Amino acid sequence: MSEKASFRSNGGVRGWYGRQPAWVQWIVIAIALVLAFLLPYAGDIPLIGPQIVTEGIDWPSALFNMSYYVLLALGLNVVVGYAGLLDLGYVGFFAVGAYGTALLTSPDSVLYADTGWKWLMAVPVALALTMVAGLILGWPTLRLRGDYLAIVTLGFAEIIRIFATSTTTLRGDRGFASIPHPPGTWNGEPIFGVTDAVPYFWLGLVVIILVILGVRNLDRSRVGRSWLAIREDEEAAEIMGVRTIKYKLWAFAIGAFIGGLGGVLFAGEQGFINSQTFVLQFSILVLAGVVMGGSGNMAGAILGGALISYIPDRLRGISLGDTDLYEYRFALFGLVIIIIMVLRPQGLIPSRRRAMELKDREKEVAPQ
Amino acid sequence: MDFSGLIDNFGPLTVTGLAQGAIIALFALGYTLVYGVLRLINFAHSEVFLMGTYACLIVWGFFGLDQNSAAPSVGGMLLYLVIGLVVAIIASGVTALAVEVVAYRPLRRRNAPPLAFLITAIGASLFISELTGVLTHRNQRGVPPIIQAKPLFTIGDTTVTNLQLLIIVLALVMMFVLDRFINGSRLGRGIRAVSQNPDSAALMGVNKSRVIALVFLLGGLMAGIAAVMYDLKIGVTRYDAGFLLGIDAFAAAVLGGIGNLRGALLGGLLLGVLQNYAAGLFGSQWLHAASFVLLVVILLFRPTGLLGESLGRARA
Amino acid sequence: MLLEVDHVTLRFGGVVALNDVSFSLRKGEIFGLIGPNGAGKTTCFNAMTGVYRPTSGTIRFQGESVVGKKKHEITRGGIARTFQNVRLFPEMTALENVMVGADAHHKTSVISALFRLPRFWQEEKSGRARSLELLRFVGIAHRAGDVSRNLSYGEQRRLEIARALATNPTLLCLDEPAAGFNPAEKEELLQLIRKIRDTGVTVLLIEHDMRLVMGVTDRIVVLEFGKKIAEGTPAEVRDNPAVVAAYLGVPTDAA
Amino acid sequence: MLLEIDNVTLAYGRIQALHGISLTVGEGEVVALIGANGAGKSTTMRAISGLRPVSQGTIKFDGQDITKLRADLRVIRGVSQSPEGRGIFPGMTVRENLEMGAYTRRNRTEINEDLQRAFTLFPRLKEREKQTGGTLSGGEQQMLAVGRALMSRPKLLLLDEPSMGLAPMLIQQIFDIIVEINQQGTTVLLVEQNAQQALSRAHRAYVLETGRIVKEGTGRELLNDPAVKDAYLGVA
Amino acid sequence: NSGSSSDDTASEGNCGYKLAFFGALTGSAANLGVNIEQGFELAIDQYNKAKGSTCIEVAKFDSQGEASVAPGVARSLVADKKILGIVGPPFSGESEAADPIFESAGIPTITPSATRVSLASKGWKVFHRAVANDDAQGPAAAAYIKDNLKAQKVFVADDQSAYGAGLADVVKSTLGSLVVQSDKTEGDGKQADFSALVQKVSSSGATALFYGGYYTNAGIIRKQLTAAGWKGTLVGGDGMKDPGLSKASGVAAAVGTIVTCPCSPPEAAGGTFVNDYKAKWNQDAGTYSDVAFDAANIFLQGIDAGNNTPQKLNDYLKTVNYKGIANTYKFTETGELDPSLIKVWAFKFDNSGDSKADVEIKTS
Ligand SMILES: Nc1ncnc2c1ncn2[C@@H]1O[C@H](COP(=O)(O)OP(=O)(O)OP(=O)(O)O)[C@@H](O)[C@H]1O
Ligand SMILES: Nc1ncnc2c1ncn2[C@@H]1O[C@H](COP(=O)(O)OP(=O)(O)OP(=O)(O)O)[C@@H](O)[C@H]1O
Ligand SMILES: CC(C)C[C@H](N)C(=O)O
Ligand SMILES: [Mg+2]
Ligand SMILES: [Mg+2]
Repeated sequence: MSEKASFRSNGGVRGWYGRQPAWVQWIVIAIALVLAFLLPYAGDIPLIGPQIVTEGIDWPSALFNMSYYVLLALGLNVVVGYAGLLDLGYVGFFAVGAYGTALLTSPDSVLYADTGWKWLMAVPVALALTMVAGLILGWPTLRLRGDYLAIVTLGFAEIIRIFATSTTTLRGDRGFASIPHPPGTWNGEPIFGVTDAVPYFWLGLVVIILVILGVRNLDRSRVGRSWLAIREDEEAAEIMGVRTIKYKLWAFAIGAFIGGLGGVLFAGEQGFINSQTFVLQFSILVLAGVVMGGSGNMAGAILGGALISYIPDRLRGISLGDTDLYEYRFALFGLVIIIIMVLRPQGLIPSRRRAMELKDREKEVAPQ
Repeated sequence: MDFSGLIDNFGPLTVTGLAQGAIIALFALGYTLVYGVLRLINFAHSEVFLMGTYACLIVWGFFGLDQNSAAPSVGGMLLYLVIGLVVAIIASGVTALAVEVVAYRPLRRRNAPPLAFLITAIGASLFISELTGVLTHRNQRGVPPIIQAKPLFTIGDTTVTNLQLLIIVLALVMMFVLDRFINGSRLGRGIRAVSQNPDSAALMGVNKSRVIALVFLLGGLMAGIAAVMYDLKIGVTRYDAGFLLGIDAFAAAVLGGIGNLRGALLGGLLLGVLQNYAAGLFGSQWLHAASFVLLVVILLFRPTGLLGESLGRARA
Repeated sequence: MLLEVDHVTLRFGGVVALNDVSFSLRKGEIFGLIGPNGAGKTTCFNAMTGVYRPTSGTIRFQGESVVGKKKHEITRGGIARTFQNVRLFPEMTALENVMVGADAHHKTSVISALFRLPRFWQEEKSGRARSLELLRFVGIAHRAGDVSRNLSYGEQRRLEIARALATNPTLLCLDEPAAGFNPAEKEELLQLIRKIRDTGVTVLLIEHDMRLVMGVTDRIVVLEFGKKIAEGTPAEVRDNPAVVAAYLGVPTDAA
Repeated sequence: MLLEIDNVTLAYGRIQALHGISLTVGEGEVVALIGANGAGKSTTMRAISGLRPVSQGTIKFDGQDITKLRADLRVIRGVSQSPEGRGIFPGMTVRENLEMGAYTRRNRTEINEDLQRAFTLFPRLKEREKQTGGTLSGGEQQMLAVGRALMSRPKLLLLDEPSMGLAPMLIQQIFDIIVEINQQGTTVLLVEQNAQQALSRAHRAYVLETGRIVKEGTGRELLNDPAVKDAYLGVA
Repeated sequence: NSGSSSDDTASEGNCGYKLAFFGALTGSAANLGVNIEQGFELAIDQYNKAKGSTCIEVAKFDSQGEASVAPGVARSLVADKKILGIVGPPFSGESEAADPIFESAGIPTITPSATRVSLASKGWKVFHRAVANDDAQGPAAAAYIKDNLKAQKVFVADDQSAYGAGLADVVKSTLGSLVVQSDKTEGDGKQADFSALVQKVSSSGATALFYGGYYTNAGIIRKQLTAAGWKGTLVGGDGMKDPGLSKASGVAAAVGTIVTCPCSPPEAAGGTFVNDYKAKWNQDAGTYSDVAFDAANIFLQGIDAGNNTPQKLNDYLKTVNYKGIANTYKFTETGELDPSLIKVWAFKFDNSGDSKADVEIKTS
């Protein structure tokens, strides 16, 4: 009958959660958060712990990797999932964030003499830079639809990578070393050192939580509605008074901002970046993560982002007979993607809207 | 900038660019065909091509040919060329159909949203190329000298080799044949109908599944030819060869107007030539950057590519 | 004059869809735009709402030219429309569809949405209330929570009207709203259009159903082959021999 | 009976559109299907042409069960539909659209004859022969859709609101055309909001309400049925 | 288990530790990494055989040769407290990312191949390089071009990798006016059609092309050059010293290609290394296999001498003067190989499809 009734009459965990009173929901969220922060110690859980943690790669580092992948997935979800703008070059923003930080803080940078900043000081500037990059990409591509947009965004990321590789200022493969870590000390020791990745993961987690809150607020507002309308029928949206240009640009800028956050964190943790990291495959992987998780739904994007980082990392050190599965990780990963998508075309955790849509559509398949 | 680098080599750069562009164009046809009908980028098309590059090498291997062999006689050359083409076409065609059956058909059965198709295609692409990578230890594989490049004729200071001519002519001929088929034949009309309105096409008696399979197959055939030409021109293949050239081909398809066959040809040739000019002018490291800059600039002025979409719908 | 169409010509290559057409609308009236198929009626709507740009001539709304304005500007300026081929946002619920229209006059910015500033709460609440009311107004409140794709054709048409009304238009343009309605439903629609007019909205109506057009409009313009061939009250137009020859034909049961 | 529908149910996702309807169309008949918005008329048509799968029940055509048959194969057996929303091919010219209607046929001369017939029926289409379908006006598209459906020389022609969007003069004409086609031997199942016209031309008719058939009878009977008059014919 | 050491108990007590290899085992750069790892593992194998027990364990860490992957892997390495020393990382890029972690954990590293000059100037106490850096290799390659090839016109190109570009820059500045033209290509796996470069090389009249980059690109370039009829000599650095080059280009095209390397010919390696390697791995020792073998032995010798903590082992490296199969090793304050020990050799591809020692290049 009412909007709520038909949207919430869902079974499963989500249905259960939706039916709980607010205080129960809050408790569930709080527990989930605490558990997330305790993830670095997952290995200590008897029996299942060792199954979860990665072997060939330090578990907290793997968690940190997951955290920036999740950030990227959240950002790309805004662009692709909400606004329906197919972006195949999302890594470009990640690169801009990382390079922005490096240029301002690394001793290798031409700007070092003038700035030589600490990580924290560089963050706002680097993020502003990525938002500008988002607008620069957004502006000329506004008129493009669907797959035309896809190739232009892909090209944009490639241009960034080629520039990073081929211009002396951006140092190419030589890269920027000695990028400072985030600030803070604890018992006289720096919190963000080189050997322990746990603090980085926690930092990533905090950023993720803030991003989730922000994106959720946008989604459940006029902004989110406008994005959705643009995705469904751009011309009709405009005729209904939606300022499509503005909202598309916002989608790009917000997506870029979140991607930039990922880049900033990445640079701060690694201390070294070069042009090798920002390859196209990276963008494509993140996109796969978003869609696999459930495009248009944050929980889905988070799960998808985490999985694309976790699956390959977890495959390290597992061997089948004599062959190390790690070598096959991307091949296996490709299989996993196909299987997941065929079994759940709407993604692992789709938005209610998409879930319904697919359910309906499935029943409508004509005889073949 | 190195103007002399461009001007001194203008003729030769144009010719090799056209040859490279012809390969890209043949490759791009697969994107355009599938896009025309299903409205989605077949990300796995790069691996359809990849399988072609390996298939002909393997069959040549059966004849004892490898990168170290001596060049065959003219008769042998023709024989090997035809065999290579046939095998590559079969391999690419089969791969294309396999991708359709494994990655697309189950989703179509469930009426899945378009992005889902894109992602399974990415999965299939990853699977095939990575598996190839693991099996070949990510090593390159050299191509036997089936066709020894020999200058055929010279215009000004530009020599055109037999190989270059073969590639360009073959691409033009295939384009022409395909164009006639799509625009002139009954099946071709079926393809266009499905691309514009699948439901109505069914109401006209068009077998959608067959059309879709056909389109994948046609794309595969073209990719197979492109693959053999690539092998002969580049001289080496590797597990990531498809991905690398795939980006160019995808760009070419879009440049010409994705869904438009002639657009793919135009886009491919343009891209091939432009990349070489850019390499001459700015240095080889800028070759891909230049093609993307061109792409962005052209799409700014023509948001649906140079020739627009013709298989596709004109107005929503 | 609320809307003035002034010597508008619009060509598509060789096809002249509108040929030097002029007419104007008064505030508060229900105005009919009729004519044979392909006469240029929809094209006229498209020119008014910024979808097409006239080859020559101008269109003024409340004294200001709309030619060259962006589509969303025109909508905010007070012209709303429905489409001949229904164009809803298929995966959004009926209520959300209407809220998109209501958002046209909202001022919530990205910042106020992000930080949930008071304006956000206030507009969200009033927008929702108004949208629900509009759904009730067009008679499909019971489907508020269904995605619009699942509505029947007739319901979709009503939803389009509600969405257009949500933008608070001064002028509402309806492109064949009765297509696919049976006579009883057409009767309801007729009442609805009157009700809309009574709220102070001027209505421009394209319709082939003569009973509806004659029953509800105050004045009518007739187009044929892109040219205006008649203008006047329903009675005048009905008896105009040119109109009868070109459009109405031998009066049948319906007319 | 050319067409026999037995107890068919059909759902769109969670929405049950048809609740077990049964109807028949005899060879050579014109049968009308009327009902309010959302009653399930178009859904019935889609079920017959195979665009949507039915959840239960059977559809028999020409004595054979076609319930699970693909849409394109039904066309070959002689079912042709002019769909709701017209479904023309926007990127093809008017002529190509019409030719698509004859996709399953091979005889060029016959096809050309029929093409000429379509142009005679709708001279407007002849004028627009080389224009792409997507740029036609609404009414022109409607003519094209009907014209195209005729091009397959069907045994059973399904027309979903063929008069929708047509100017009054043409409405008259389209019903004349329907009768004419029928007299030439084509069986017609007609969905119409213009119940007056439809019922007066149809041999038999069914009234559909929320996915159920609530009445059937000859066209005359229903025309004079007070309930039908009240609900679908409007107060004249 | 007689042991050669006079101090049996000490060496018994020095068992149960691990030495680690850190570098690319998978990924597109795996070839070079695997060569190194196999040399490393062979040394430990032989050591354990001699001991008659698995005294020192091999630990392998796959960085994929990627700077973005390296830190996480490095952290998991330093978490293993049994590891006393590391052979690697092979590449300069990953070294930048991973070495700070090794530094902070205090685990000594010996890289057999990361040749970027700046690595030694970061103040890392655990950093040791068992080969000459690019500053030594570049001038040697230039000298070879000038003195041995006697080329009058040289074309210089590189793949923009830190390694390749660095090398090409040194070659360019050393050759000066002999360089007629230069170009840059995209890196490994990013470009396959080199026709523009080939055209420029052909039309420049150069008789030698120096390419700073890896064998994968070089093989294609060599093949396309030959197909275009260019008859000059391709010269490159250690990154091109791999039989993969001729596998791509075809042996005939590759013949005559010169690669320099700050290493001595493995076949000249003393003792039975060449045969042992072949016996164990069923393939020929590759580039830097021998250096890695030596590096591992340096550690093993140190452990034998009772240095059973990373700290002690690192201190030990300061004093080491080890004569291995490929070279004699002594490290400077910054961890560089003692300048007096630097060797650069030129190798030439021949009909076998692999490169054979040509001459030792003497600069200055
Ligand atoms: N983009 C276009 N290109 C070419 N011709 C066009 C285009 N758009 C419309 N037309 C032509 O302009 C004429 C007017 O079309 P329009 O849609 O305005 O008619 P209409 O009066 O709304 O008719 P209907 O009552 O059938 O909807 C038609 O003949 C149509 O074919
Ligand atoms: N594509 C669809 N997806 C989901 N539900 C649909 C779809 N099409 C129709 N319906 C639903 O099915 C029911 C029957 O619709 P149908 O279109 O058959 O009605 P109709 O009798 O043709 O009405 P109209 O006169 O408005 O065309 C309606 O409740 C409608 O909401
Ligand atoms: C293995 C070598 C070719 C590595 C190269 N010398 C580098 O520093 O990266
Ligand atoms: Mg119209
Ligand atoms: Mg209907």
